[in-house]
Amino acid sequence: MPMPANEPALLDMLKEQFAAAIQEADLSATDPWIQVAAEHLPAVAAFVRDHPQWRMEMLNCITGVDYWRDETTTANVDWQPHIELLYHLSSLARRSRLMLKVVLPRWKEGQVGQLPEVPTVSHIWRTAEWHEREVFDLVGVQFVGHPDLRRILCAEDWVGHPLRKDYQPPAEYRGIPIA
Amino acid sequence: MADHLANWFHPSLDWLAYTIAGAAGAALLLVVALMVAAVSMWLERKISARIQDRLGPTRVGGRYGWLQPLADGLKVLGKEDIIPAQADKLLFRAAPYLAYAAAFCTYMVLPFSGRWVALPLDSAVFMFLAVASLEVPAIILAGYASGSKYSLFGAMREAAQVVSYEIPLALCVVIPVMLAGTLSLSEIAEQQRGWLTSWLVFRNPFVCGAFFVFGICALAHTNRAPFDLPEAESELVAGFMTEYSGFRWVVFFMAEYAAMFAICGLGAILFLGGWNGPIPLTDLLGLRYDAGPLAGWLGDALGAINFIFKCFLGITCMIWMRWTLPRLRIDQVMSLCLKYCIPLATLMLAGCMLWQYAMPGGVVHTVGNAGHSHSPVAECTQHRPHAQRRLSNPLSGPGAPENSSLRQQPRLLLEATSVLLRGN
Amino acid sequence: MNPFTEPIGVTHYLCVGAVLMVCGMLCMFTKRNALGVLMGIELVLNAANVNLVAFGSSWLRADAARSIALDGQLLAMFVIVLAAAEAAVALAIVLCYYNTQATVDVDKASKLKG
Amino acid sequence: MQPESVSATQIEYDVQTEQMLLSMGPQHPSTHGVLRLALRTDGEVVLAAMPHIGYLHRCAEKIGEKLTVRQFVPYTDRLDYLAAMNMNLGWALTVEKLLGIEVSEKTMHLRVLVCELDRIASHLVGTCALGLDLGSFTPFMWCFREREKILNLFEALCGARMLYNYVVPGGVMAEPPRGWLEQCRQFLDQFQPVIEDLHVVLTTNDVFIRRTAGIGVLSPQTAISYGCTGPVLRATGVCWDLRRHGEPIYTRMYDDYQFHIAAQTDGRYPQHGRQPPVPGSAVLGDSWHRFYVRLLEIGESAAVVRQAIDKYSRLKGAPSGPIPMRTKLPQAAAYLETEAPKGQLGFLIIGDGSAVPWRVRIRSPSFCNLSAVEEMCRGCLLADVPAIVGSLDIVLGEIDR
Amino acid sequence: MEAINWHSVFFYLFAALACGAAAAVVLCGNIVRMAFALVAALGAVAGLFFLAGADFLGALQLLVYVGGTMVLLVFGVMLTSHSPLFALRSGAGHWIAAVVIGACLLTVLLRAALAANAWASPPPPQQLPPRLQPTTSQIGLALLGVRTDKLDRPDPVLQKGMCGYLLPFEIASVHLLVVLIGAMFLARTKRRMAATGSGSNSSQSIPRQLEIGNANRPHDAQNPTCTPPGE
Repeated sequence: MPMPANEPALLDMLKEQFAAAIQEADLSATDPWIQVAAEHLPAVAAFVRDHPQWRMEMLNCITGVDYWRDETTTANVDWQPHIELLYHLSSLARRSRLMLKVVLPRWKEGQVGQLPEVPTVSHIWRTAEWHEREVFDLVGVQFVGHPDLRRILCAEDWVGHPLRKDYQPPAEYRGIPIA
Repeated sequence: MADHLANWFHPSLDWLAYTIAGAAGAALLLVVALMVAAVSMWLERKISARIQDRLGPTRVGGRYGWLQPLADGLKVLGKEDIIPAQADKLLFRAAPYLAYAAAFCTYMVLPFSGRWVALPLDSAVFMFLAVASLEVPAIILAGYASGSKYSLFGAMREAAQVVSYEIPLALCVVIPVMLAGTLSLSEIAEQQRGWLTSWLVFRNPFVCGAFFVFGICALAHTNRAPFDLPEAESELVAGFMTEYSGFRWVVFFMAEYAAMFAICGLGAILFLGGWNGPIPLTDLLGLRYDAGPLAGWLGDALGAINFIFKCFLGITCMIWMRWTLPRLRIDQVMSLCLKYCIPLATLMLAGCMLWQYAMPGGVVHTVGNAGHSHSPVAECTQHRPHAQRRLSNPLSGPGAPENSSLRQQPRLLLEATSVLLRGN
Repeated sequence: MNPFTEPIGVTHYLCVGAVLMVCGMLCMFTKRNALGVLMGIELVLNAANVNLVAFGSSWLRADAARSIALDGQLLAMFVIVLAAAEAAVALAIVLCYYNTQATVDVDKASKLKG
Repeated sequence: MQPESVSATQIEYDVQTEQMLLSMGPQHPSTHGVLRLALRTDGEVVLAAMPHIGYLHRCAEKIGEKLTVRQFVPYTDRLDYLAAMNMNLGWALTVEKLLGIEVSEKTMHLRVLVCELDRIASHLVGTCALGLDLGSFTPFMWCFREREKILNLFEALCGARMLYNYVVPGGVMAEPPRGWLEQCRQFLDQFQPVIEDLHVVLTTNDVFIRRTAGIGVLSPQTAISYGCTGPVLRATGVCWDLRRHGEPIYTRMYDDYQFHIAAQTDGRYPQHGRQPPVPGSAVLGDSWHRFYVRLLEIGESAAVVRQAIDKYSRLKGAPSGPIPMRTKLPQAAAYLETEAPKGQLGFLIIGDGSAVPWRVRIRSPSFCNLSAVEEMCRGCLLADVPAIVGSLDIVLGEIDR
Repeated sequence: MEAINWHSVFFYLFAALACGAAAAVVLCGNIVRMAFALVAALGAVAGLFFLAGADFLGALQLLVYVGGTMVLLVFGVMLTSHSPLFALRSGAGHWIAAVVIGACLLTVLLRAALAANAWASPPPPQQLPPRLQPTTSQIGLALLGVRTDKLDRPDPVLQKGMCGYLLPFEIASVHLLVVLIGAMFLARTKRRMAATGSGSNSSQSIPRQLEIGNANRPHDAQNPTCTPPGE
């Protein structure tokens, strides 16, 4: 049976180690999560990977979510526009799961077109290399320190980041009309 | 044939008669080669289908799809003939024909039966190997001229493969040649006349082992699985054939089957008695030329059927292997050929020599006459009339002195060796 | 005189040999690629072989008994075998040279030490 | 550059040649679809292999933001189209986790039945494709013959042979037709000898062993770091299978079932003695082990299917049906991973209160497995590249999404 | 109409092929084309050998030269050429000097070839044997130390050398062994030195030893340590 890492002591230890970095946390949820400040992400990630009471050896997935809202939005949502990065981790040794959450602005310093930045974790989990490329490609997040940050699914010269909610597909790509 | 034909023509047109005879012979051989390719293709499709629980061709040409190769050929002829822009056009065009010519020219020295041989060459075995090796430059040429990296890889693999398998192949061929004492394919086959036991493969266990190694090298020679690296489709798309299409592709394809038949024919002659069946039917029925031309012709026909059957048996084994085994890697091919086949073939050669020295007349004879044999060399000449005949052959012409130095050959050899030793 | 009806003599072979020889020499002179030079050498050796075989052949001269007979073929045989050996060594040298100098240009091979 | 452990084959190559850039794919017989591998080679030696993906990108995640969770089920079919049932299941379970639905026991058994049959079909393709990549065509035909029988069963079940749209949030689309379970049983009865045949022509075939043993070795640490899961991870000796180690909503489906996880622990496989032995040249985590694990899983899945048939037929009533088409999703997120044939398939659904998800995320197992190819191919021979890529058993539909 | 002498026709065919291909070797700039022109030239020379009655030698030429040496050469070309269409050109001065020397040499050689009357007097076709006379056994025996073709020589000078070629044969075999080892030793460069000269390729830092299929390297020692979870 898998068990969430819901011991309060674990969280306290983490908070002690990275006081400012841990913004919010809920380890008793079905999917336990910790919200980490972007600049402290690699340190926290390395800690939860290596600490014997966490041992999150595997990074399952990195997801970028664009929480977007403007006047035309019909959805009944109350969030402020931002981008969330979700790092789903799991520990094979302890059979537990954890989600690291990083909240970013939609654009760096509010300037449209400037991708928000977050330090890479590709040196902590190798799989992050491709996942970060994918998030960069589709959601538009700059991973600082990534060894080879290129588009992975879209064509190299594609314009825009399709999984942004305000993304408008181009009318054509290299003369090929896009319906 | 040419002489018969010449009799019908005016003497001044002798050259025409010979030309027609030569052209007819070549055409006949070409037809044989094409038929062989067609039948092999059909066999390949049917056998692979059986192995894979399928039916294979069933439509074209009746229930068994006899005409499928023809239909395939026609289809391929209708394909667009593409020459890549990067290709070296002249060499690209020339390569398939060179490959086919190399495969086909081996038929020239291949005796189908006692008198059914296009060129009864004295050094037929050697000639066979020499001509067969010409297919390699053709493949390299194709690989280079295509202007494709995959083709180039195929060519380099072919070159690497050929240097590995040619040596053990030649060593294996030397063993029957040594036993028969001649390089003539007809002569080697003739010596195996008689019952099954007179086939060279049953002569002694070392020949049997050599036949096994020969089989491996023959597979490598024809680029058949598990040695089909130059055209390995899973990594090189189609290797040296990647850029070929249409007729030129067919020519390569036919060259492969022609080479398969030829190398199986070589194996059949060297090891499996050539056109001699397991039962000496032609002898028992008296179908020899001394009983009249028709009887001789019938005997030859019977022999040819026998020979072709053996060849197709070999081809069937090759097909069977292909649809059973995965492909080897290039370093594994090279280590197999260089590290295992060459020592094995050398061992067989040495073993054969010793065996022949100890029991020159074969096991039965030697054991039966254990008390009588004094000198192995003497027995060698005594009980192997063929060998004796071969040795004396150069002197059998007119003007040769009766008491030739050839009789003293062993002594001469000894003297020469001692001279060498003393000289040092 | 129709050349196709006349028999062939030693002279014919010698002429072919001369042409091959000169081509080989030219090849050796003009090629800067070490492998090209090697090919020129092969041509020259073959020219010699053609002559040797021609001198030894009993079919090419009326006084066949005065030909050098099998000696010609045997000499040619040794030439072929040794040429193969020479090619192998030369190729090894070229490869070695290429591995150290990254070129096969013979004009650049001015040092004895790699 | 000290290797952690010395592998079986070492090549010392002395004659160095020009480096060549060889583009393997996207149209290539052995890249299993439209994968492109840019290989930097020195002769036959591959110095670097760089995968290029995205040729089959169909914006599945973006489409998920436009459709209701019921409408999205056919799109999951198109992810791993060789194991569409398992794709359906992953999605259905994630939706059920988000909505807090529990399906009936009978439905669970039916889901196990079809998913394990589907696992057999997927592994049949995975194993025989490796044989094909190594030039052995015959087992390919044998496996496809068996897969065809499974597809026939699925066709009788849901009318589709490849893209089933069968396991849906809330339950399944239809009850099995009469006599279908008996057909399943018949299939399993005649299927056992085929596995033996595969062992003869591939597993214990000396040429096959030479081509795969010690090739593309992945250590457990590297595999985990690359996020490799499924048979690729288990072949490294890590005993990890979400059917046993996953979240309760998934593992409770399998609680009643007896099966072994095909992973070598303590030096032997749990199936040791009943299956051909591991050859001496095989290194844990190499292509041979990946192949072998898949074959073992076929056997285990067949056993599970037998149990599922029994359990399902013992229960009364009908399996539950799908949820309504426009079910509203809560303003919450649910992430669930299931054990698909290729590895751990994860779906993330973020609801915004409407019937259409705000965000759909697909964690594709082949995507992570493929990312390790760069590491595995470094320094191998050109002919080993198909042996490595083939043993990963990737499906580009799932990688490119 | 006079009978066509096929022997002559084929001689001219092969001679033209040999000379043409040899000229192509000289004139081709592309090294691979040169190699294949050389194959054609050597193949044609093999044909000339057959026409001179040397069947064994012809086969040997095909086997050793066309099948063996050429594969070696082409292999060398492929290993060393930067691109398949690689050419190194010589200057015009080289060419002029070479052509002048070559022309002089050709003149001398042709004059020599045409000098002797005995060489220019072929036997009439009737004297030729109708079939190829085998030379294989004779060559084989000669290599073993017995000359069977000299027994009926009228000229005592030509009768010499009855011992055949046993010694050269042995020397050649030892020579081949030495060459085999030598070539192997030469081609085995232990390490690659820094490239000098033009056209050096940029990548020099390739490890001499590569482990096949071993991807077991730790990633910068930053891998998570993981013990496999138990059942």
